[in-house]
Amino acid sequence: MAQGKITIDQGLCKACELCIQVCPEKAIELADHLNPKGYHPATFVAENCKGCSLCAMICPEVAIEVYRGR
Amino acid sequence: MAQGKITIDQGLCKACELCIQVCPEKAIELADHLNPKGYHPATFVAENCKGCSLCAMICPEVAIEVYRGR
Amino acid sequence: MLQKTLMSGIGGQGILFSGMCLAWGAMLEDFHITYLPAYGAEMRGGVTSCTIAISPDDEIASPVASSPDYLVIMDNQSMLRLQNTGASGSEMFINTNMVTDRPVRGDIDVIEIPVNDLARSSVGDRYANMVILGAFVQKTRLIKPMTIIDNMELILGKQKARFKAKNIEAFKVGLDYYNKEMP
Amino acid sequence: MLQKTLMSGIGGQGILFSGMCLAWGAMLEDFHITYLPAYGAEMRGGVTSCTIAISPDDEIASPVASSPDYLVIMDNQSMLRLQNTGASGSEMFINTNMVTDRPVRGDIDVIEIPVNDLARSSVGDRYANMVILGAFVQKTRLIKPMTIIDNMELILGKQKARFKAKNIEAFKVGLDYYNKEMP
Amino acid sequence: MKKIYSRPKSLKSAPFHYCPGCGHSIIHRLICEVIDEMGIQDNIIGIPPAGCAVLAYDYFDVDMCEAAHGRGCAVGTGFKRANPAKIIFTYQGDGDMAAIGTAETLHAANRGEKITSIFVNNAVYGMTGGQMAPTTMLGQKTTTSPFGRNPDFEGYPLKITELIAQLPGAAYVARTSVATPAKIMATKKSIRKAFEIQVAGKGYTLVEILSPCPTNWKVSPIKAFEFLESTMEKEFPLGILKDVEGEG
Amino acid sequence: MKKIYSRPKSLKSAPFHYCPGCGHSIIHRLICEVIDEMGIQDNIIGIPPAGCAVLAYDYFDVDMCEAAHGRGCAVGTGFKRANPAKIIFTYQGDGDMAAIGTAETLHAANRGEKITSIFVNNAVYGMTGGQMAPTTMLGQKTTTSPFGRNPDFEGYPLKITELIAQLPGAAYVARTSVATPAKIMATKKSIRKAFEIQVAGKGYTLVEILSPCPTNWKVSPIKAFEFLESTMEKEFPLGILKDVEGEG
Amino acid sequence: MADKILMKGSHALAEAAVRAGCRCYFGYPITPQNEVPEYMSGRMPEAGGVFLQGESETASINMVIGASASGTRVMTSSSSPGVSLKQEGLSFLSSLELPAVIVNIMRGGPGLGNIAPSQGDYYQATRGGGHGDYRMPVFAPASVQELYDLTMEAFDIADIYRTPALILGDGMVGQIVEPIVIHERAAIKLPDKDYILDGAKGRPSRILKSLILDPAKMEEHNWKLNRKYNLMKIKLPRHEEFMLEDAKLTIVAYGTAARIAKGAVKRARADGLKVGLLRPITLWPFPEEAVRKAAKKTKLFLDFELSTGQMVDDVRLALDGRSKCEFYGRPGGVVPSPREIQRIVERFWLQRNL
Amino acid sequence: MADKILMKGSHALAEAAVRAGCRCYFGYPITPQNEVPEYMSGRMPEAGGVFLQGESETASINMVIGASASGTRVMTSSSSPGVSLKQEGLSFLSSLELPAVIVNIMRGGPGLGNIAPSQGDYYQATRGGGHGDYRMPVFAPASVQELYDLTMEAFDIADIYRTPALILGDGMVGQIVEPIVIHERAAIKLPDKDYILDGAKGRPSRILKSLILDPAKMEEHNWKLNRKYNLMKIKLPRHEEFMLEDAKLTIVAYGTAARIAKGAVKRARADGLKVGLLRPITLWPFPEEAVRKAAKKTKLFLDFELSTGQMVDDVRLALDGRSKCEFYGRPGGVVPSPREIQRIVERFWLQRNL
Ligand SMILES: Cc1ncc(C[n+]2csc(CCOP(=O)(O)OP(=O)(O)O)c2C)c(N)n1
Ligand SMILES: Cc1ncc(C[n+]2csc(CCOP(=O)(O)OP(=O)(O)O)c2C)c(N)n1
Ligand code: SF4
Ligand code: SF4
Ligand code: SF4
Ligand code: SF4
Ligand code: SF4
Ligand code: SF4
Ligand SMILES: [Mg+2]
Ligand SMILES: [Mg+2]
Repeated sequence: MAQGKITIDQGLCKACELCIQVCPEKAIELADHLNPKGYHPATFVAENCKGCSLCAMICPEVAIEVYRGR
Repeated sequence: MAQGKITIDQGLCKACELCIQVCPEKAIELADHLNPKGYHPATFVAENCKGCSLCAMICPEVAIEVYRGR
Repeated sequence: MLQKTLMSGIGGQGILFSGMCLAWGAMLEDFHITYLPAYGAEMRGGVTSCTIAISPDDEIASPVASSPDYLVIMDNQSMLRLQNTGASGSEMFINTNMVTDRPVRGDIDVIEIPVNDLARSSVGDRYANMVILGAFVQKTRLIKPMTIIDNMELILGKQKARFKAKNIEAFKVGLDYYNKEMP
Repeated sequence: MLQKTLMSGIGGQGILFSGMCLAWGAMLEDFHITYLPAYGAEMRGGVTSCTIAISPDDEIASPVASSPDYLVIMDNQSMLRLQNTGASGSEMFINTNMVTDRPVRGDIDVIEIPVNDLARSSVGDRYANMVILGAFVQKTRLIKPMTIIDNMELILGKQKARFKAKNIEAFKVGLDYYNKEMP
Repeated sequence: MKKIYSRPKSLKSAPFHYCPGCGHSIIHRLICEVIDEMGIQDNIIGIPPAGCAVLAYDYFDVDMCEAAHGRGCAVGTGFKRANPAKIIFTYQGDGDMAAIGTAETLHAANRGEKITSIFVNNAVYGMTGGQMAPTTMLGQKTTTSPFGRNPDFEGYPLKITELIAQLPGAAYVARTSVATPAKIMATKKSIRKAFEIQVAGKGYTLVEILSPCPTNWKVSPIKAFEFLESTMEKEFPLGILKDVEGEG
Repeated sequence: MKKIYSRPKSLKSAPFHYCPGCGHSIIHRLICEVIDEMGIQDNIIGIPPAGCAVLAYDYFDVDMCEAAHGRGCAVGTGFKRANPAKIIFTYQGDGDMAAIGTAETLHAANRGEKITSIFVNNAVYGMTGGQMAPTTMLGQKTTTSPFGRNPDFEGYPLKITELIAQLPGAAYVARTSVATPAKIMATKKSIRKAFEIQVAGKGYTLVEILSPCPTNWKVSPIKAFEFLESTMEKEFPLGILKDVEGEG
Repeated sequence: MADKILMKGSHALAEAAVRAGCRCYFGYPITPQNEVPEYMSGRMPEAGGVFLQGESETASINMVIGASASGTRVMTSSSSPGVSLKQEGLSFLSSLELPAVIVNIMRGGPGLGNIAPSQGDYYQATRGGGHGDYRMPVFAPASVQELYDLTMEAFDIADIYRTPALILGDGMVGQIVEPIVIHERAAIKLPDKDYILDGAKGRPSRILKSLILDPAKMEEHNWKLNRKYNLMKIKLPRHEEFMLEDAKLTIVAYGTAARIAKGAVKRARADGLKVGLLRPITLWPFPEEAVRKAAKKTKLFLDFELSTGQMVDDVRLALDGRSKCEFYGRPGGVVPSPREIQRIVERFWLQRNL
Repeated sequence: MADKILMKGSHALAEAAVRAGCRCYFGYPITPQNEVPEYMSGRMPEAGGVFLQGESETASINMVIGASASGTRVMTSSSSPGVSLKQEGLSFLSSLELPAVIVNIMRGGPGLGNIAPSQGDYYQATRGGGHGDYRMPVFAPASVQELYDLTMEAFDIADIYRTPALILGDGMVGQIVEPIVIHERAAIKLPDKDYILDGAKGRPSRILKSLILDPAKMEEHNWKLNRKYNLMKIKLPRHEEFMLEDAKLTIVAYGTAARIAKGAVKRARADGLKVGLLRPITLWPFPEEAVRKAAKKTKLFLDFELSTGQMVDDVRLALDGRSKCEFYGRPGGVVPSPREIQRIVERFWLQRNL
């Protein structure tokens, strides 16, 4: 079954939490630290990402890249 | 049966002939003489006017008054 | 010497074209000229007029004629409006078929021409404007009649060139009438 | 003598209100004052700041502070942006909870205050702006602390009057902190 | 015999400056008849356009305030908001209302301004000498569409009335014509209805009236009235497009 | 694993200046994806508005020409008429397009200008600080409708897209939303369709996109996206309102 | 001091309008003056007046015409690009002789420019950016209190002379917060409005029009307006003098630029330079007499504007060769410090060895 | 003379534009310049160009921006009220530095005014009726031939300086019919348009914008434009001198007023009065040097305009006190005769016993 992973550009993230909201796998959370912009950036946490790209689709900052495959 | 008559203000008339066009009784014609504006004004000719007011209704110059009765 | 002519009639009488012919003729004879149509509010079917200024030596300062040397009056409204504008001693050409009134003042020359009759009995009513022009040119000699006759095609321009003959004919009718009927 | 204070933070930290309190206080103490918010492009959730000019004798010429005498820095973006604007010898009040960097230059006084901690452990995080103001007033003595405490209701205005108590409390937290912790 | 038709009293005695066979003066007369019948001559304010009817204030014996070209509905809004008790009507041509005035008209309608617009559609810019209007027919030659209006470059006759009819703010929207005495009567009815609905405070009211411009159509008045019925009424169907009071 | 999603190449690397959760940047990205997929980066000209997207030229890596507030469609008309081979799109907010730009927009559509308008409807004037827009919901509080929009005085949310759909000059007219990933995909499809129909020279194309403005709605991004779906989409129904190529 | 309060410039302006009896406001948002419509949207209903956001600046100015013609005190406000869109309307207001107060809180230009304080619209304001021969009173407040006072007065002047009146501020004056005293409008006798349209009840119907086809009549109207403008030129000019008595160098500046200049004057005086400030409060009519009076003592004038130089024309026209007038400008939204202007003053002082 | 033909001013203007390579025209009807769009509607298709009647003047000027930005020679024309509606667009064109030719055939104003010849828009034209610090070259033709020649040249100047250029005529110049010689455009080297937007093929993408949020950068842009304007002030001023050599009284007039003034000068000379005419052909930049040169000999200047007095400011600014300048005006569409101006000249001559 398809495996996925994402990378989040912590510098671009504005912590809108939309990716967290749409991720079916709860694979994203906000970090505790602040980024230079003063936001707690989203970070990729879980292993069960399916690479469905929903997060990337909604990210207003185009901060997310998605990978898929075995 | 209703009798009618009209008066046409010769000074106002611009000879557009619309009254002549709409009169069911052919009771209006253009005069031969010119009015000060340089038009051959419409004039009331026939006796068979029914006072239907169609001429007055369409006259762009509001030059026509209509009378009816026996 | 600078000479100004004011031509006036009601829409459709073609008075603007008469003025144009005069202007072209004068230009072709190397006069300085200006032609100014009265524009705008008059648009609505009413009186239209134009002013032609002709000068042998000098550029023309104002194309407007506060008191023209010549007037051409094609209809009665123009008469009522313009009878007092002409300079004293000016000449007024009148289309007697349409102009019922006459100027009250006695200090101007009035030349009466039954323009529409002359046109109707020859080329046709629509050419009345050329008939009066013919008489006008013959009397005033502001330009040579032949200048207009020879260049009618040029003046009319491509689209209207086909009316050349009739315009010339009407123009000549005016010329001849003046020669015959006028002292 | 004319003294200018620049206060800066990110939207929502309430720094504009801190500045307003200072301005009101100074006015009530009969100083000449101006208050100028940075407006416009900064609107978008980013840094907001305001400049308060206070002068005992003279009307204030320019409400802008090219090199302020005091800075109040509530977050790190403001720090990065403003660290070099202060006049040499100026005093900079820093919210250590949000400001990670420190000014490199050595010619200014830095007063460090854990504003959010102080607020959270008392009235609540949203009142951090009043905490730092308390410390600021206590240190600078630009105005008397009581002026703000006594007139908080007036400053807040009808709609917000109900927040009077908490604002005063937070303000005092700042005062006390400065008295206790600072030399 | 007794007089059954004569000049309405709110129509001044000045002779019209319009061309022979022009529809404007017919429409002026109808408005004045309605004003007389409703007895509102002393409570109405008219806003003439820049257009052939620019001199309308010389004919209407009511308070009149000129508007810049296209801005009638904005000026009308100002009047109505400042003094809601007054009855306000704008008188506008197709260029005035459907070209330069598009935004002012649409937004007044959308706000439901309690004013009435009399929209005289003659498919050309009359006053300025017969240029193309948004309402000019396809193929129609004008001084700025010498080869006939071509939809590929000049677009289509704009039916702004249909658009306005869909706005919730519009309470009464009708299109009529002056092509025949009967249609003239119907036009008068619509004008009255519009004024009544304005008075009732129901919203924006609009009567588009198809009207001839013999001069710029370059035909005789009689031909112009024929063209009105045979051609313009095909492109711009007559009828009551909207009436909050249900009928039509 | 192979990369299946990354930043489109016609989108510059500059970080967006928009507020957290703003829809503008999502829409920017979609347009750039379509530009990349159609391979038209070197043949398209964009016209950003006066509005929050005024700086769009800092993000789109294509030729871009600023327009005065509301005049995008007029500027676009100038570009297209002068150089018909180019693909032209205007990017406009609701204030820009449906208020001050009403006439320019409607007439470009009516002329069938072969340009595409991306109309970002966020129900407020974002850039200037959240004033009422023609598209503001009834009852919605803004900085210039502090008591909530009241139809009696401020009129109704203006559906300019529905109006444009009726103009013969309009070839493709759709309303979409960015409320969910699925709707974002649909939005992208509509943008592509609009560009394709423009290239085919069929007429004016318009995609209205409902978009959140968390800052001026004064809610969190997540709440804003909820409001978008629960409320705005009710007032402004999604769908393809017109497609000369038949579907929808 | 109880009656002193802190208020933002644009709010003071709006409040002054309401207290001056303004009962209609029509406007369209644009930075940096959004606080005016925003304030009005809440305040007007309270005052029983009308707030309406127009669909554009063009629509708004034409709404102003309707409201003014019905006898209501009315105001509109905008900033540079928006004011350009009102030029046709201003020309109409002037020809129709309808009173109204127009506000322009200038921003950097031309084009979209920016939203920083600027004074680039002086020409447009004082020369009539619209078509035809017209002028209107232009007031240039330099503080919040003055913004309040002049706005209030502008309504009276608009009514007295039947003319639009313009408040010309810059982003700074609109945004700055200062102490002000709120007072009610002065009770002065105003001409009654015998021109207004409210339905011809018990009087002949009236016409308001600016179309005058007959050139002779149009010319009469132009000269009538001109006489009115000449009267205003006598009655309205106003200015502030600061340390002018013995000034060898006089700075001429208005609005925010004048505040800065005043600071510069103080600094220069401290260094013993005899420098003074002449601050026009009315830009049209321009205080020509005051300039000529100052020219009696002053060798050199320095016109300082937040632009590339516009008012300098009026200073030179007033001087008509009497003295020289140099120019110093900072356009685009840059607000220089008093220190900077002081340095400029010093430079000229030395160059001309005054 | 074969090559001399009779042509109406507005037609000559339109034909000149086409022969200058103008390939887009956007405009909206308004008297007295309808002949321009009407002529273009037939001529442009022939020339393979675009004629489009905009839905308004506002739309038209913004269409001009788009066409100009794509590198096409473009023109729009209107009359006073319509030009007021173009002011925002002109400010944008100036800031974006886009070339275009704008035509204003002035009519009587303010407001709707009338359609008679007038010169009431001089300020608007020369001071930038729009917002912000900008100027544009303004040409004032006095004859049909000059209207043709200047229009043609305006396109080159617009391209050379990347600026909108304005042809400022009056109803008379637009309506008058005179002999003219139609010639083709001069082949001069023009800077290549490296700013145009035609799709970023084989080059980085380009941006055209007037928004410059950073005041420092905005100021740079303002000074850049200003340097360009100063360059134009050196290169562009143009005027005609008539009998100035020994003139004790110099009439300054432009356009139709200048034609009349020339007639007056001839009449006055015939009576032995040493009178001359200085006719500005460019109104901006104003021929200041020429005025100052004339001031060396002339005791008295008489500025004559078909307005209540606008250009007179520029004459006085140029004179800067060197000589006196009186004013005589006929606004509203009245066209006085050379005889009338002669009488005015005589009056001043006597009063000042020149
Ligand atoms: C701002 C402005 N632009 C243009 C004009 C010129 N103008 C006057 S009326 C008019 C259009 C007339 O057409 P329409 O509105 O259809 O009225 P009609 O004359 O046909 O009744 C135009 C373009 C103007 N007066 N003002
Ligand atoms: C002529 C003019 N008027 C007003 C403005 C100010 N202004 C800039 S953007 C804008 C409206 C923004 O709202 P919208 O178009 O909905 O775009 P958004 O910011 O919401 O995306 C306004 C009023 C301007 N720049 N120019
Ligand atoms: S790709 Fe899908 S599963 Fe993976 S993080 Fe994004 S939303 Fe979650
Ligand atoms: S959607 Fe993008 S911006 Fe928002 S939290 Fe996730 S990564 Fe950050
Ligand atoms: S009233 Fe009727 S019958 Fe009599 S003249 Fe008129 S139209 Fe003819
Ligand atoms: S309708 Fe009127 S104007 Fe026309 S001919 Fe008859 S009377 Fe004369
Ligand atoms: S031009 Fe047409 S609309 Fe105007 S008056 Fe003449 S006929 Fe009527
Ligand atoms: S104000 Fe609204 S529209 Fe503008 S950037 Fe912020 S969220 Fe986006
Ligand atoms: Mg029409
Ligand atoms: Mg919006």
